[in-house]
Amino acid sequence: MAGVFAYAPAIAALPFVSFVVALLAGKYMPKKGALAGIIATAGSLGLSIAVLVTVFLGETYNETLYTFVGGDVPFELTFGLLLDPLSAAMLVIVSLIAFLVHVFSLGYMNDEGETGLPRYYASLGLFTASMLAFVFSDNLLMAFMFFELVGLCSYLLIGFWFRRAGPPSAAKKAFLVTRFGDYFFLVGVVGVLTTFGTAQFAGENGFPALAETVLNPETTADAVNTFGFEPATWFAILGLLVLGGVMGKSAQFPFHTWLPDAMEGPTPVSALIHAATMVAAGVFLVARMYGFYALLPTVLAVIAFVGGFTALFAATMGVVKNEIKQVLAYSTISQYGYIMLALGTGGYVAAFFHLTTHAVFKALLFLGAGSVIIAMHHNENMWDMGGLKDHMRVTYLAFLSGSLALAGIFPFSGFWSKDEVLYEALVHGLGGSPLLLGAYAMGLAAVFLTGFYTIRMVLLTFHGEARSDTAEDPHGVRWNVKFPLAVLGILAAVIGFLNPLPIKKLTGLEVDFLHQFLDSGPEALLTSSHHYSGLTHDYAGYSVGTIGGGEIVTLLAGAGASLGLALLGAGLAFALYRGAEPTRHTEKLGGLQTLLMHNYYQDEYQVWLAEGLTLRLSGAADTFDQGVIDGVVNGVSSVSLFSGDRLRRLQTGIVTNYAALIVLSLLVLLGVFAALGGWF
Amino acid sequence: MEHVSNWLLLAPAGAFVVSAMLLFVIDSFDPESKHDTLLAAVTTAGAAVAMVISAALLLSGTADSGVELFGGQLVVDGMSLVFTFIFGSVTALVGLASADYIEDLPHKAEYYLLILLAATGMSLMASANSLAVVFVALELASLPSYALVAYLKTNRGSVEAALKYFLVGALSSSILAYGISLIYAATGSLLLPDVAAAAGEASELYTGVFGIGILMVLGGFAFKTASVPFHFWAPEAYEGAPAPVSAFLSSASKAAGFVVAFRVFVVAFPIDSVAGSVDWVLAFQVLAVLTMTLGNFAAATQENVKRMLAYSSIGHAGYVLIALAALTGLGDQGLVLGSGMLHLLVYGFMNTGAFLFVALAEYWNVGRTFRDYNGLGKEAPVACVAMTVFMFSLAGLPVGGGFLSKYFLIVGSVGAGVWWLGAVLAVNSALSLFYYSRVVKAMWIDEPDEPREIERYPTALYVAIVAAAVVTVALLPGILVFDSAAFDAAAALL
Amino acid sequence: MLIEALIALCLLGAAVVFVAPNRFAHKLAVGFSLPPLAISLYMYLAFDGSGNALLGGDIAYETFAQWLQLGSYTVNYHMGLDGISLPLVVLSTILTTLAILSAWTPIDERQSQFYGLMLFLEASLIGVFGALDFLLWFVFWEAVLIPMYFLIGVWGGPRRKYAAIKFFVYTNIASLVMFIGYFALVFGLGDSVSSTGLPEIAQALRAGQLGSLGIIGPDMLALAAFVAMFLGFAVKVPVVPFHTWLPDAHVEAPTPASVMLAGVLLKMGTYALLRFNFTMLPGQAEILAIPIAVIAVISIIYGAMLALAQSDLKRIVAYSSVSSMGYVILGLIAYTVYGVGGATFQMVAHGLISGLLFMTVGVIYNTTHTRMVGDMAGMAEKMPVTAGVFVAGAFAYMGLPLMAGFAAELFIFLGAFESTVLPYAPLFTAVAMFGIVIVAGYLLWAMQRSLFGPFRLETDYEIGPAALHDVVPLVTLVLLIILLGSAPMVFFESIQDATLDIVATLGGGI
Amino acid sequence: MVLGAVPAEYYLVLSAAVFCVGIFGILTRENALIFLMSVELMLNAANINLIAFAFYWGNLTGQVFGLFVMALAAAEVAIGIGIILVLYRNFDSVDVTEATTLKW
Repeated sequence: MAGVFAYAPAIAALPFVSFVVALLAGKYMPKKGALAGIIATAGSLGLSIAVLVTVFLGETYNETLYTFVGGDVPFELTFGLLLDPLSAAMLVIVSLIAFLVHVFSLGYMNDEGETGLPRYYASLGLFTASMLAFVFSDNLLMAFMFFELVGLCSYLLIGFWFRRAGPPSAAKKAFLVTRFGDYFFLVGVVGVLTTFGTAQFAGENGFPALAETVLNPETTADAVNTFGFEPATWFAILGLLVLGGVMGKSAQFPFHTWLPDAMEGPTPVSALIHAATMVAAGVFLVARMYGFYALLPTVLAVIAFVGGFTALFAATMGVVKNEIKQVLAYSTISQYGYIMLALGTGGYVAAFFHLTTHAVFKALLFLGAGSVIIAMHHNENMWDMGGLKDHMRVTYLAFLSGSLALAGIFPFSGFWSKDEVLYEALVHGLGGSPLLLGAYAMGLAAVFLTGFYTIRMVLLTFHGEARSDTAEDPHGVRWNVKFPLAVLGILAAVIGFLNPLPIKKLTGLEVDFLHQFLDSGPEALLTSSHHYSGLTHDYAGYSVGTIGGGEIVTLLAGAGASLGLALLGAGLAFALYRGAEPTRHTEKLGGLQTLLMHNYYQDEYQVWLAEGLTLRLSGAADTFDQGVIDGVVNGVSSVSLFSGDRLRRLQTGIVTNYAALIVLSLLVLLGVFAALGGWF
Repeated sequence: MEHVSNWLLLAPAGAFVVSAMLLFVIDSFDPESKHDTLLAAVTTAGAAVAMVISAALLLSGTADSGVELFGGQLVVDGMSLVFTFIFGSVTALVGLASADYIEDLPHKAEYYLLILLAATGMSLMASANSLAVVFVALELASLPSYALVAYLKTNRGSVEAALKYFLVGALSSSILAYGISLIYAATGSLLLPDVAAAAGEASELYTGVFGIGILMVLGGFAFKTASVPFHFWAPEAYEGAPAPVSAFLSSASKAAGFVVAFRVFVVAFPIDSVAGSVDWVLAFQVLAVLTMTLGNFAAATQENVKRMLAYSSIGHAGYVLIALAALTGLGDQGLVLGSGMLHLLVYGFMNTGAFLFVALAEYWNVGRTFRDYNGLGKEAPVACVAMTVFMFSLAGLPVGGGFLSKYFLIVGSVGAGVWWLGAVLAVNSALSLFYYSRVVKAMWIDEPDEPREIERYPTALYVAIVAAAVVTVALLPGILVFDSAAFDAAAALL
Repeated sequence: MLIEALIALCLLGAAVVFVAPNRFAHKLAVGFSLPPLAISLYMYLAFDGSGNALLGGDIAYETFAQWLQLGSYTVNYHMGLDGISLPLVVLSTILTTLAILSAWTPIDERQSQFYGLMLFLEASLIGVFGALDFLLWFVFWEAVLIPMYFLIGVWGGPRRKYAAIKFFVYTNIASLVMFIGYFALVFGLGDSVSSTGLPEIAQALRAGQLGSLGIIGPDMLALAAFVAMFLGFAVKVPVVPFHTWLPDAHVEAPTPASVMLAGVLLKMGTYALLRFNFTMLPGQAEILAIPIAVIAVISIIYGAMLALAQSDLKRIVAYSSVSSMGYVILGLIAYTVYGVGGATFQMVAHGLISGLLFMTVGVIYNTTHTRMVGDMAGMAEKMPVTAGVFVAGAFAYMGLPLMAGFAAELFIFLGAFESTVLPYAPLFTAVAMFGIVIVAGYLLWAMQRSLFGPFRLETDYEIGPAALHDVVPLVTLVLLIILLGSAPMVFFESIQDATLDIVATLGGGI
Repeated sequence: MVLGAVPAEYYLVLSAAVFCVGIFGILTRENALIFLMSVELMLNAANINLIAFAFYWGNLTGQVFGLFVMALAAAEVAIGIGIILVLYRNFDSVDVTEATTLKW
């Protein structure tokens, strides 16, 4: 089975081919490139599963395939594949979602008579290809490069409807904000390369391993170039720099502002961006180089707090939104906050677990929302909906499954993963890193809000009476919409059983499959989860603490708290929005609502930074440039010409003046040289 | 020394004299000659012969060590041959071009005659080895020039120009004569080597007299080379004179002034001996800076093309003055002196060509200002390409030999440790690019104010212009023909 | 003799095209530009030199003949290529051919003169990159100004005369300053050199044979010469604050001339900086490392800020060139293989990318007759391929991975970050890198306003998709950019090889 | 520096005086003919030196050159008169300050 690794590059290459095909020949193809994309992503999915199986059977792969730059250079820049449990699992998730999104697009785009489809499918193909390549990158540089390509594709797709004013602006914002983060990332990449001479993720020669040897007081390793800093300080700086890219892509506070705007793109694209590609790329990167972050307690704390804060912060905004996709957007930000929280608190497995479940249920919710939007003739306002559940059965059921998962209601997938995230935060907070408890508290508070806004969304959309004409007679959807919804709906319900930690703890059954899987793989790669927990323990001082009587009590208390809060939120929403004609309760919030609707004025200050400050500054620079610098240049020219004009007035035209000037200058000359030569 | 073959060395000057005499003869037999072409042909041929002989003598190395004639009154060496070559080429071009320019004017024979006599005077200047010969030759070159400027005697500009030229010239030659007399007073000799021999003593004993003499002689030469402050005649004379005469004066006459200055100052006033009396290198440095700057700055704002060329000619005099101003005794002195000669050589072609283009424009009556030249490129592309070559070469762009020779001067000044002279040249050169390119802009870029029709394309004038352009371009790589000769000549002189 | 063949073919083409009738000029020019392109590609493929031509490495395609005797110095006709100059020669031939192709639509009068000048320009550029003797090099260096002056002045926009003369005089005076600086070095070397050849001078300088000139001692002389040459080249590059001729020249120049100007002419400045200042006087570069890095960083950030303030598409690209050239300076002062090699790579990469953007703007201008961002919107609807290429070019400019610009900038950042010559190298690098954010800002903003949104055009012109002959050069450039970006070793191998000797003495981490 | 009974300096002073008179004339007079005369004076100042110092140095060079100068002065006057003649024809005056069409 190891032979499958030889074909692994095709996982990314296939969608790339579909990109080329759709770009060049999409116009002439029956479904304008959709088929090429579907076939390619299906191929990728198949290969990814094969790789997953192979990895599951204990084979891994970490090879350099292409030398980007070699020769007489201090360090080579290469491309290669790292196929270990983490990337193999992620490949399956990405290709699965991509495949379903392609299928769904048939219904959402083709059936709706959109133009520019070849461009759409080409971008989608490239998007998938870039993300897949990013996932199996074996070094930070390659990861960065595909990370950027992911950014490009999201730009293209968010701005797909370029004829309107909104999408291009949203696309620009998405790219710019993430670019701002990527700036730090790139500095980090350059720093890592110049510090360690390598950017490999895995193995003894990977930079996390090198960093560990440097930091390890017991080894006397060759010192790396830390540019005059203490190694620990310098590594923390590098870690934070790379984290900049993560926060940008994963829409963490304060870089989250691009994501709600990105809803301007077609809904399937939103599904792809939020569930499996762009936003996921950020947190995946942290997981990918967790061996490095695990060495840096400060950075871990930053990650945890950013995550916890973002989770809570985004959830508050989700509460008041009126458009279905807006609610989902803020929920995405919030959920990625949880993943960051997990990573920051040492919950490597929990993070990936939540990444997986979130990928499924968020893709489901977006596709479901897409289905609703088709039905509503592209009206996204929930206050114009209502009562849709009777018209669209499949969509409703699937959407409900996703919503319950999002809200973290037992036994849907979100419950298991979110619970594990919070559990990790709690035990490590208790175990000697009390700071983490603050992050935990924020995460916990967000659970309540999540429950509330999710159920509010479901009720407003599907329940009650139809509040508009379109809602009374919605547009039907076809199999190509229903099929992905069905697949994902089932997955959203059951995928939590990949790693039901409470069951394991309570019953002692070895049902934590994901944990076992991520813990497998050869030691030499240094990417197993127990290696990471060893590192967090040794270098970040993370250890497990409990309340009351031990692990089980802690677990149950934590799970109970989160489930209880989720139910409380859900129940509150149910109580408020249950009726046939729900009222706009959020208006009662008054000033708070205004604040929330304006997203805490985050956009305003960022727009001010971009337009008010930077543009004004550049205007001033331009004035300075034209006035002073170019003014000097033109001034020199004017002065020269003016003095030339004065100088030629010497030539008066009167010959006696000439004679006088000649005699005078001769006399001056004589006088000067007489003085110099000492004639007298 | 008095060997027959040595007389051959005077053949270039002889060629001028003989053709002048021939013109006399022709004119006496046929006073109102209808044979315009014959007169022009004789002039051109005579000058061409002079040019070819000088080149042959120069490149064959016959006179490398310098041959003295007439008891040392004349000397023929590399430098004199370089300059007779310049005079020959300029005279040939001017003679050729004049065939068309003066075709409707009377007194053609006199016109050519005066040109040839002036050329004769110049070639004597190149060989003058005594202050007496210097003065006589200089007057021989100057007097016909005054008359030539006044050639358009019903044209107020021409007459006024001649008057000013003459008056300033007369004043300057008086100053020169007085300077020579003072030098004679201090050294007791007029032969340059003898003056040099006595210079050390003279500058100790008769410091003041000798010093004043040197500076006055310098003034006389400054007049001939159109250097500040004796330049006042130049803009007017060049503007008012018939354009071929302006070409002749600004190229050949200026070169003649320089060859005399080179020889007299280098040979007769060795800087080591006379420095106690007057540091003429310093004087030339001052003059060079003033001349370059004044010439170029005044040229920058002219509206009249011919007057712009006149001022630019002053600017170029300033460049060449660096050849004397950089004789600081540091580094390779032959380099900078030779560069001066090379620049004058190239200048002979490019500047003559430029004035001849102005002659062509006058011939067409298109007007005198830049504005009048607008759009000429469409109607007379060949001549305008040639003019573009002249302008850019004068400005020091690599379309012609002017590029290399100008940069050689900078090289020389840097090598002599007076890099700041090079820097001043640089600033001026950049400014010159501005005003030279105005001509180019007018010809190629600007649209004419009103439609104009050019009816005739004068052959001889065209041939002269194109020949000048071809040689200018060819001198870019082809300066190798003359470079070692010039540098050797300079080295021999030093 | 191949370099001579290149130059001779270009000059022959220039002469023939110049006198040909206007209606044949374009095809003739394309025809004449192809053999040099083919030859240069062949030269590139057959290239087997190694080392730096100035520092004793193998010189490929060398021609040597004595030319002039300048006092006691010989001036030789010495041509030859190494790993640094060869890619630039290839860049010149490629861009010339494409620029000539792209001139079909915009150049509608005096075609024969236009194409003649373009070919003359190509000849001069090849000469600049091929010459190994100073005076010979200088001839070509200055010769470049002439065709460019006419290209801007005759076929340019409304303020073309001002722009042309500004370009002309500004860069000319810079050359003069540099010239004095160089010859101060030559004379400072005294008897240890006997020619003005670049290799001889470079090796003598590196061997520490510089003496004093007049009253100026060796150290002062070297420093002064370094500054003079740096100032001279700085105008050409251009770096802030000597950059103001550039936007004017770019805006007024016709598209093909802009392509050549941004694509190749600016590289002359950085090429010369590399060949002269940084190869010959490493010690002085080290002394001046901080000021130079400050200038580089200011160019990058300030240039980008200026680009942000513009609303003329060409002006945006023009100012962004200032910014991009700042990266080159930063790479050079790093004195590392990645830094210097990356700087050279950036010359090629930026040549292609800025050429692409100028061409694209030109194609838009051909149909809309305006370049003002505010005058148009939603162009992507009417000109989809052109808009697509614009997007590709813009992202290439922003340093999108797998495109040439990213590779170049990455090399520079890597090289600069690890520099041991430049104090506080990581800090300088990090600040400079912020340019990648601003560049994204102004290009995305410009695209949003002009390409996207509801269609609107302020000028009265019928617009439709660009013609095939306009699109072909664009697509070719995009493909080249992607090729170089995904396989940088195509050029970087030879560049790096020629760079090693330059950085070796300072030991700035090889 | 003694020259017979009269010291050589005296000749120098004399010639300088004559020279200065010439210059004074040039600077103050506007009549072209007087201008010419002044130039003659200056040339003659040179001649005084030449003759005096030919005697002083005991060689003939100065005297011979003095003759040359006189001859050239005559030629110069001839040309000068010619130019003044055409000046008069064109400007109806021999005032040298009248002809100012060419300037700057």
